[in-house]
Order: sequence, then structure tokens, then C-alpha cells
Amino acid sequence: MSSDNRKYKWVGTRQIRPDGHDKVTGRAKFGSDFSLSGMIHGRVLRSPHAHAIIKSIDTSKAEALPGVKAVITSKDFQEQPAELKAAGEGMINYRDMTRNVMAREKALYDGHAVAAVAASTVEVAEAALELISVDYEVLPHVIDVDEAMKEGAPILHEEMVPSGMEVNGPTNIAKFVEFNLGDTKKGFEEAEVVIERSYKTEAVHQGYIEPHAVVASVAEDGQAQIWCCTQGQFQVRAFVAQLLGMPASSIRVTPSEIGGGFGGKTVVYLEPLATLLSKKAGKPVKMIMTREEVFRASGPTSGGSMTYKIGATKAGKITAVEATIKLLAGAFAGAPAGPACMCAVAPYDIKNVYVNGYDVVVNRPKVAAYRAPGAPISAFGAESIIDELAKELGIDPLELRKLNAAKKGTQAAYGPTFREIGYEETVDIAMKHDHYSAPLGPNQGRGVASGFWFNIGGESSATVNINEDGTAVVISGNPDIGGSRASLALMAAEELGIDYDKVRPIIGDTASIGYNFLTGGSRVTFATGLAVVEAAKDAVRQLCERAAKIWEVDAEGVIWENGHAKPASTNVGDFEPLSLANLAAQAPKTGGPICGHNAQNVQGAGPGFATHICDVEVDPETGSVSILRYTAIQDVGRAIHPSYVEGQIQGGAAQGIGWALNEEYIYNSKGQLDNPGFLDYRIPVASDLPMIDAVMVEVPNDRHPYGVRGVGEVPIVPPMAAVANAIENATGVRMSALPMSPPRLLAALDQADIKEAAE
Amino acid sequence: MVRVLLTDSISKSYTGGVSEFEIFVSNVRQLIRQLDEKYPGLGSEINNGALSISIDGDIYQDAFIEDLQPDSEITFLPKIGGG
Amino acid sequence: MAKHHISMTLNGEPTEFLCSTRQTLLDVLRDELNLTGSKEGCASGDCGACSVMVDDRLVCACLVLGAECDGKTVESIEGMADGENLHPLQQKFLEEAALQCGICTPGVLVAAKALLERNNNPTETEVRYWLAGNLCRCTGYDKIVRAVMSTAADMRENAK
Amino acid sequence: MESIEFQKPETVDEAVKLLQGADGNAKILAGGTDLLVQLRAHMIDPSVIVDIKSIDETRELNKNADGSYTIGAAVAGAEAHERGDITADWPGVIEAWDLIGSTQIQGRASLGGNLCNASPAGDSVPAMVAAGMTANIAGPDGRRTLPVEEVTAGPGKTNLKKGEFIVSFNLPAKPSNGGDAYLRLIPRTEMDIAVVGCGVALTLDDSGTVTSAKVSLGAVAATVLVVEDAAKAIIGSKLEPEAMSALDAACQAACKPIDDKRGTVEYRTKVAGVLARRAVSIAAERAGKN
Repeated sequence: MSSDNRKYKWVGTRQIRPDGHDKVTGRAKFGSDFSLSGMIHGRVLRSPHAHAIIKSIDTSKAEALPGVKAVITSKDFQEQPAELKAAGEGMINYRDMTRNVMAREKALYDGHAVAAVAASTVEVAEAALELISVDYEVLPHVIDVDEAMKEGAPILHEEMVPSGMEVNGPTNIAKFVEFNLGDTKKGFEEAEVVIERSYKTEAVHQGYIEPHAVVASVAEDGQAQIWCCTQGQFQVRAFVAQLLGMPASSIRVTPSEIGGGFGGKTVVYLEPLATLLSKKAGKPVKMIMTREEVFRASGPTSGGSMTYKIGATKAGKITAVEATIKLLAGAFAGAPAGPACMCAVAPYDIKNVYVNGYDVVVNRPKVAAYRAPGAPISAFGAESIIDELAKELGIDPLELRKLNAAKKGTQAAYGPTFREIGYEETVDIAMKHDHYSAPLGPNQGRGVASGFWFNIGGESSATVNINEDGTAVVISGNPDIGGSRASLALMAAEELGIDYDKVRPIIGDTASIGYNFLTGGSRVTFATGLAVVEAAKDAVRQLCERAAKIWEVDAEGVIWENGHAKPASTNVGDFEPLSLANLAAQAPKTGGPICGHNAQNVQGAGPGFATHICDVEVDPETGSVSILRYTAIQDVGRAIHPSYVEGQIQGGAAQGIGWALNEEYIYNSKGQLDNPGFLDYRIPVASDLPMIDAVMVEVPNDRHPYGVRGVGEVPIVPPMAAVANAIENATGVRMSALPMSPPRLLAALDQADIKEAAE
Repeated sequence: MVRVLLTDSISKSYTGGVSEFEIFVSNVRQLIRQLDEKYPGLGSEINNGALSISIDGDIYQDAFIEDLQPDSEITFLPKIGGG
Repeated sequence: MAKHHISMTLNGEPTEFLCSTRQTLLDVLRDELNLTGSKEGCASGDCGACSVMVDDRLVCACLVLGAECDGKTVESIEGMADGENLHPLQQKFLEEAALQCGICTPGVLVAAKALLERNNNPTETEVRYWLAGNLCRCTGYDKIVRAVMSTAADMRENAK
Repeated sequence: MESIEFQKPETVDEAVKLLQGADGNAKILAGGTDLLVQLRAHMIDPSVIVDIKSIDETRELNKNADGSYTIGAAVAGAEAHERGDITADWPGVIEAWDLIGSTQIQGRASLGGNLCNASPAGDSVPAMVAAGMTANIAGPDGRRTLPVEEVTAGPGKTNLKKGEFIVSFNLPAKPSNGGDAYLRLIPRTEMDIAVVGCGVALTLDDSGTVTSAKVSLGAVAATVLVVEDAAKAIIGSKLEPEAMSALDAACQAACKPIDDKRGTVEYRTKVAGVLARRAVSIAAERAGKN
């Protein structure tokens, strides 16, 4: 579209982010940095058992402890209906949500909240926790997804009825989904090569460095204010309102700066507890999770167990794929089985695809979204088996991907036909990239893999207020995790025709801006960006009207160019252009304040595709893997602020490398998490990684005035398979389970040696 | 006639296995109403927000008011979130 | 027992506070002195978000007791800029987008400054190992490492 | 949760009195990198914390006239690493000590703390043992000296008596034609606890034959091991492949590890042999360069 050819003054430039100075000086207020006078402190008592009936809870001793102001248990929360509501990420079941924030009949995982205390100090609150006595009846537990699906497995929810399938008796399967395109039976008949494999991935935590934190203050008139680190202040409001039976109008949620989320802060844990404690205590209550609590009770994303079957002609045309993807959901239904299935082979034009998925409950914390939820898991299987297919066929793995690449007009296995997409471009660039032909040394290998994510739009509101001095304030409603304020300000500056540093973007609380869906699904720069662009256009329309009044001409006769109102043609009249500042100064007498506004449910998110190249070196004696070089190529639509787009790509790739190599939950025989800290939950450190070369391909999304596609999700999809494929290339050993940590890889290498010796 | 494609999960649950059909409607409201008449429950499943609608490749998370073209292709898919 | 009365120099200013034995320097900075720039990500020395200098030595404030700090000189992120002028590292982090969410940024900056004061020509590997104790989950470290190295290059240029 | 007393004695005697006087519940604070974590996690609940860093002896790092070193128990790894002399003489000891945690931890973590925390995986311990270091202990009955390998009794346990604490260590003079090395295996490149650690100190004669050796393994048993068979395997050899295989086998045979979140029995055992071979090679190269 025409926007591609426009020369932009601000869009596409690398400006300093509006919140930058506060963040490099320590001024920025994150979740735990906020305090109120008279504030008291809340702590949570958590179950030490993976699965136990809560027979009774005696809080009397804790309540009697001097300094304790309030104690709550599940009895303080009203029961919720067991129905699915569209209220946040996926469908929300409030009956489950109230049980997740505070265990009711049973504790369902190690770390499950069973009571909370607010007291004058953290120390008193912790002492009070020790005085609460809980009578548990410990039940057998189940941690692994395959185990949970077996007959005779401990059942988490006796009453749970799976959707999408029929079973006799209780089950841990919450949901079964299927997607079918074409006829795989026929597809496999056409195949000359068929491969079938199983893969497994570990549950991994989002690993944001900032623990969950909240301050809640409920006044005597029932008006509540909540300050918290969240990806969606409006979702916090909705969830707290529903769980505590309060009207939304009585809750004002102000998002703090947020120290990472990646999907993990799209749900509530502490917010309803702090609000209820504050209501009971009559004082503001602050709650901060410890790192241990973050690991035991929040996040993660699902672990998965998969089987894949792929068929192809000798020429490399993939004729059919079948897959079964079983995802663990944690203690309550909600694993991203649907998206996992839909994304599995989305980068490819395959006529016959059948994928099914299971959402399975186990005794772990309930999963939350994590970057492209579901897709990295299914892609690990799909991109690994495609690599095996390439090897079997003797075709270069990128060549094979290109041969089967989805293009505009390809029908995806999950239904829709793709519009303008840039997958093939990412493969082309990868093939030509000097990384792909660079020489490799001994014990070194190279792997490639691709990935897909839908991206989303959603409800978005924005206001652009023109200030009296010709500057502007942009108010939006999405917490800024990775630089979105900069992108929004760049687009507003472009539309208004004023300098970037004259535009101040701020994030409104729930009472100061219209509803916004949460920051997630890579929607903010796209969807909220669109609302900001429309709000700026609304302001420009008003500015043109003011100029028309001054000139006594029809508003249609005025156009906006480079920050000035101008006559559309000489027929309108010969007027000196009026600058935004001039019109702003005259606003009081031309009709009052100039406030642009837009609110809409944004549709038309452009899907994102990526192809990654990874080089590794394997120490054959210890199983240690070094990432030597990494290149991530991605269709970004258009990069509004290229630095932060690169940052999303680099960060997502790094998280994927962690998922590939070392991140895992380690449970002991009692079902207790054995590694609830950054010491043994091993996210990549600076010395683990090379520079990550982010290559941005720009195939604009024609549903956005600047061509924006979401960029934050897809970079985490390819890395696990890219690393596994590189390890295979280096050693000849195929790792089919994550993480590929040194002990696991050495065991596999030794196994291969034994096998080779026997042959 | 708008062409409707259904995934296996949906066709098994609501249409007795019919996964592709055509329907004469000019917007999503009409589509939802007619689907509910034809396959009870499917329309309301869309209307309560559990399903997104893809109209000619564009995914609408909460479709209702959108117009449809005579040659539009519709698919339903689980609602997408993200991290 | 009674609280300890501690006197230290904080960001160049004589500072006094009262603390219990259990309070770490991080607790003192955040809760007693209201300096919330040093962040708590783990409270176990694994994330580096609370990095500060104590007597010119880079440490995690969560692993130092407040009571240990009597007579010490402490520098936190709040003392890094000189009035209105950002430290070159702070400026470079802004220009090169070396932060995303920003929670690790104060600790990373304090640690990077300590490195450059010891070695104004570090290799990429030296930067990466020096900063290995500062976890960042957003950036993949790429832009952080580049910003540190590019600041070092500027410092060498300016020293000429 | 009771409040904790905090004491900062300036003399060894004062410290001993404090440790002795406490109701069996005093904790020594040097670098604090383990103590504060345990305190925060409610793993310990001391009645008094005794900060020994005001005692001069715990902060000294001196090269003695005979070429040996006296290292205060509270000296931090980074402080030692910045000293050219000790780093040149005993690179393995310094590497091991300064591998503990991040830069931030290295600025605080002490040898005394790393040893007395008595984790089987403490990085500095195998290197200290290989180098033949001894601990100078003060207590109610005066001073005594123990080889480092005799200080720990098991995970979290030491052989120190009530009222005793380590004041300093003695690191022998570097033998001529001597070299040492420490290697560990961690899943990442930094920030992990050793899955296996191996310290080696050896001497060569002019022909390159190993004349003495001490091989020590960490994280493969309840306490750090001294593997005498490993030393025997290489003494008298020029580190020919057979000697190296025997070293590897001796180390594997000595391992009595556990399966835990950091590694399996099989993995630890196998890697112990690998690291021993590599550490011996590095130590020999260093010895040969003298």
C-alpha cells in the first residue's frame, strides 16, 4: 500500500525511549517500589504438599498474634460459577481462578496458597503464618503429562468433564482438540518417505526478574485502589471485581512499571488477596512474592509430550503430517493445546494435516501465557522432524523449508488462508546469510528452524491531548514491557507532524482511559498503535476544523501537512499555514481543548514468521553445549522503533536457548519443586550467549497504517529445534527431549557410542 | 454464499461431522443466528467469545458486526492470546 | 535487641539509619532510606538486580547486612548520574536501547561502571563474564554488552 | 522469629568468647554469601551473628619469608585475584576461589566461609586440598591447625568444636616445578554450583616426569575427596595415555555421588574422570613452564 512509499520522519528511527531516563537512574517505580502511608504487609501460607485435601484450617493463633491485622482463607472468597468467560487470555473459568488464588477443597500443587496474613511488618506476618495450622490429608500426586493421562493416575478434579471427547469416569484430560486439513491417509499414500518420532519438552518459567508485587487500599466506602505490576490493569480490575464481588467502578488499578512479564503477568495471584486483606484490615496492604514463591506458585508454560508423523516425496514435497500434542496445564485446565496444534506446521503449505491436542491437569502451578503460548512446544517437534526428513532425503534443511513454504493464498492447517506473509523471505535471507555458509570446526554443528505466531489485535483505546504550547500527551492503556511507549510516540509524532520529544506518552490507570485488552500476543504496537494513530488523526481533524474557523472556510478545504494546517488548494484561499502550536494557542477561542480519541476492537493482526540459524559446539566428554553464533531472521511488518524490535527478537531467542539447554522444573518424589530459585532454575547468563544477530525483514501488514506486525512472540518459537538440530549436526545424536542439559546430552552421546560399538 | 470451514473439534461437537458448507448471510450477526438454527450451540459458542472468526484470512477475536462478502471464506478457531 | 545505629557514606552523603540485624543493605536502602533504585529479584545473590558498591567493591546489597555497613562507603544507582548529567553508561544504554523492561538496568549499570573503572578496554568475553551475575530476561544481553563496550571505547577516546 | 544480636569483635579472643558464650547458636559472618541466604530462607535462626572481619588476622593476605602464604579466613576471592604473587604461584587455588558465584559474590566470598559452609560442592575446597592448605583454628583451648580436608565432616557439618573458628589458612610455598589447577563442570558458564569439581597440584622433574601429585574431587561424595589412587596413577609417569586412563579410572572409582537436581550419579562419576585428566594436563603445563 501507499504507506510503504512514504518517507517517514519518525517512524523507523531509533529515538531514546520516553521512560528511559527514569529507568537508568533508578527513579522508575516498579511493582514493589510503591508504598502508602499506614501500609501493612501481607504474606501467603503455601501448601507444602503437591496434592492434599484441606480438612481444616485453624487461624486463631495467628489472629491473636500482636500486630496481625487480618487473616484470610478460601472461606473469605465467594464461590464462583463454573462457566467459561471471555475475560483475559483465553477463556476464564472463575471457579478455577478463585481456587487458584486460594486453595479451597484441596491443595493442588506445592506452593498453592492456603491462607494469607496482613500484619504490621513482614516479620510479624511471617511469624503469623507459622501459627496457622492446616490439617491436610495428603493424596497421591502426578507431575508428568503422560503419567497423568494413564488409567489409575491420581485425579485432581473428580468432577471435571473433558470437552471435545467422551471418557468413562474421572480424568485429568480437560480438553481435546482436533484440526484437520485434507486427507492424511491419502497424503501418506503419496509419500515416498515417512518418519515417525516422539518428542518431549519441559515446563519452563517466564523468568521475569521482577517478582509479583501489589499494594491494595480499600477505603471504608468500598472504593479500592490497586497498584501492581501487571500486563493488563483492566484484567486485574475484572478479575478482582469478579472474585470479590465488587463493581468494576469501585476498583481503580494503576499499573506500575513492569519488570518483565512475557505472558506471566496476565493473570492475578496477589491482587485479590491484598485487596481482601486491605478490606478486612482497613489499611493499605503491600504484598511481594519471594523468588521462591514466583517459581512455586506462578507461571509457567506447559510441558509437552508429542508424536509426529511426516510424509514426503523424494523431491522434498511434504505430503502429510499427523501429530498428537499433549500439554500439561498445571492444576487447572488451560494449557494452550489449541494454539500449539494450530502453530505446529503453520509455516508450511501442506495439503494434508491432522493435529490433535490434549489439555491435561497435573499437580503443578497453573500455567500462564509465555511468549507464543503453545507454539514453541509443537514447533520443537515439527522443526525437529523436518530436520530429520531433510537428512533422510539428502536435501538442505532450508531448501526443504523453502520447497514447502506457506505463501499468500496458502490455506493454513487450522483453517484460514494466509494474506500477505513473509515466511519465504525469511528462508531466502537465511540461505543467503553468510552465517549459513561459514565454516565449522570439530565438534561444531549448525541447525536451522522456523516458527509462526498469529499475533492478535483486540480492544484498544487511546487519547491524544494537544497541549496549549503545541506539545501533545498520548494516553494509552497498556503496560509497557519492552519500549512500546516509544513506538506509540513515534507514530503519534508522525501523524501530528511534530517532533518526537514534543509527544509524551503515558499509560493510564483503569479510570483514566478506555478499556484496553492486556499487553500480550504482541498486540500493543499493532493494535494500541492503531488506536493512537486514529486518535492522532482525530486530533488533526479537530486542528483542521479550527484552522477552517479561523480562515472562515469549510473544514474540507483544510489539509494537514508537516504539522501545519494548510488550504487544500488555492481555490480555498491564500492563507499562511497554521502550525499545531499556533492552533493550540488559539484553541480557547476556537472551541476549547483539542483532544483526539479513538477506541476500537482492532482486527487484522498480521501473522509473524521467523527462521533462525544456530551454531553450537559440543564437548563430547561432558555434554556441555556452547552457542557459538546465532542469527534470527523475522518478518516484522514494519519496525517502528528498530532497536526495540531487535530487542524483542534477541530476547526471545535467548529465552528459547535457555529452554533448549538448561531450564526445567525439578520435582522431588513428594511432588515438591526442588529448584525454586535462579541458582538451579538456570536461565541464560551473559556469558552463555553470543551476540544475537537480528535480521528484520519488512513485509508490511496491510491492515495497519504503518504496516506493523507483532514481533514479540515468534522469536521464541524456533530456538529449541534450531539448537537440537545443531547438536545433531555436531554429534549425529538426535535429542528428542528438552532440556538438552549436559547430563542428558552426555547420556545420549554415550548411548549412541554403545549402539555404534554394538553394530 | 459464504463458505464456512470447520475444524474437526467443532464439526464433531456441533455439526455431526460436517466440516464445510455454504450459507447465505451478509454479516456475522446473521451468520451466528443461522448457525444456531442449523447447528444448535455453535452460534452461541461464537457469541460468548470462546471462538474467534477468521474472515478471508483476517482473524477477528470478537466478531459480530462485521459485514461478509458473497464470496467470503469463514473459519472458526480457538481464541488466541499471547505472552 | 535494640536496633543498630549505623553511619555510612551513601552516594557521597553522610547517612545514618537504624536497622535490625536481619535487615540487609538492600532492605535498608529500599525500606529505611526510600531508595528503590536497587531492585530485589531473588534475595539470594543470584540475579544482581541489587548490585551496589561497598567500599569500591561490587556486591549484591541483598548479601550484605545493614549492620555491617558502619563506616562504609556505599554507592547505589541513585548516585550514578552527576546532577543533571547522566553517566556515560547511562546515556549509552538509552541511545543503544540496552534495556527493555528496565528492572535489571540499575544493577547492570552499577556492575558495568565497576568494570570500566578497572578495565576500560574489556573484551566481549570479559564483559559477559563480569556481568554474568546480572540476570536480564528481556534483551538476550546483546545490546547491553554492546553498550558497555561502546562506552569503554568512548572513554578510551576521551582519555587520549 | 527472635531478633538477632550482631557483634563485631576486634580480637580473636573476643570472637571465641562470643562464640562460646552463645547458646550454641552463634553464626560467623565473613563474606555472608551463604549465611545471608540461609538466614533469609529461615534455614538458620541464630541468636548472635559474629562478624569476624574486624579482626585483622582474618583480613590479612601475606606472603611469608619461606614463600608460603597466610590467608585470612575472611579475605574475598576478588581481593586475592588482584594480587599478582599468589595468582602466579597458585593459579588453581585462586581460580577455584574466584569462581565462586558472580563478580558480586567474588567480592565477598571467603575461603573460610566456603569451607565451613561444608557444601560438598564448594568450589574452593578441592583446590585448597590439592595445594595442601591447612586451616588455623582458634578456640577456647587455644590454637590448632588442621589440613583443609579434615575440617569438614559431612554436608553442612564441620569438625570445629563449640567456640572454634577458622582465623586463617596456610598455603604452602609453591614447590619448584610445581603447578596446580582447578576445573569444575557447571551447566551454564557461570552462576552455578559445581556438579563436579577437581583440584590438582603436582610437581615434575626436569624430564617431565610427575614426582608428586595430589588430586581432589568435589561434589562427588559427602565431603571433598582426596583420591590417592589417582595421584599414584600419574606419579612416575610422563602423563602418557595409559597413566591418564588410570587417573580417570581411579577418580571414577573413588566417586560416591548422589543423584540430585544438579547431576546424576553416572554423570558425576564420568565427568570426574574427564575433569581430572584435563586438570592434570593444565597443572602439568603450568609446572613445566617454571
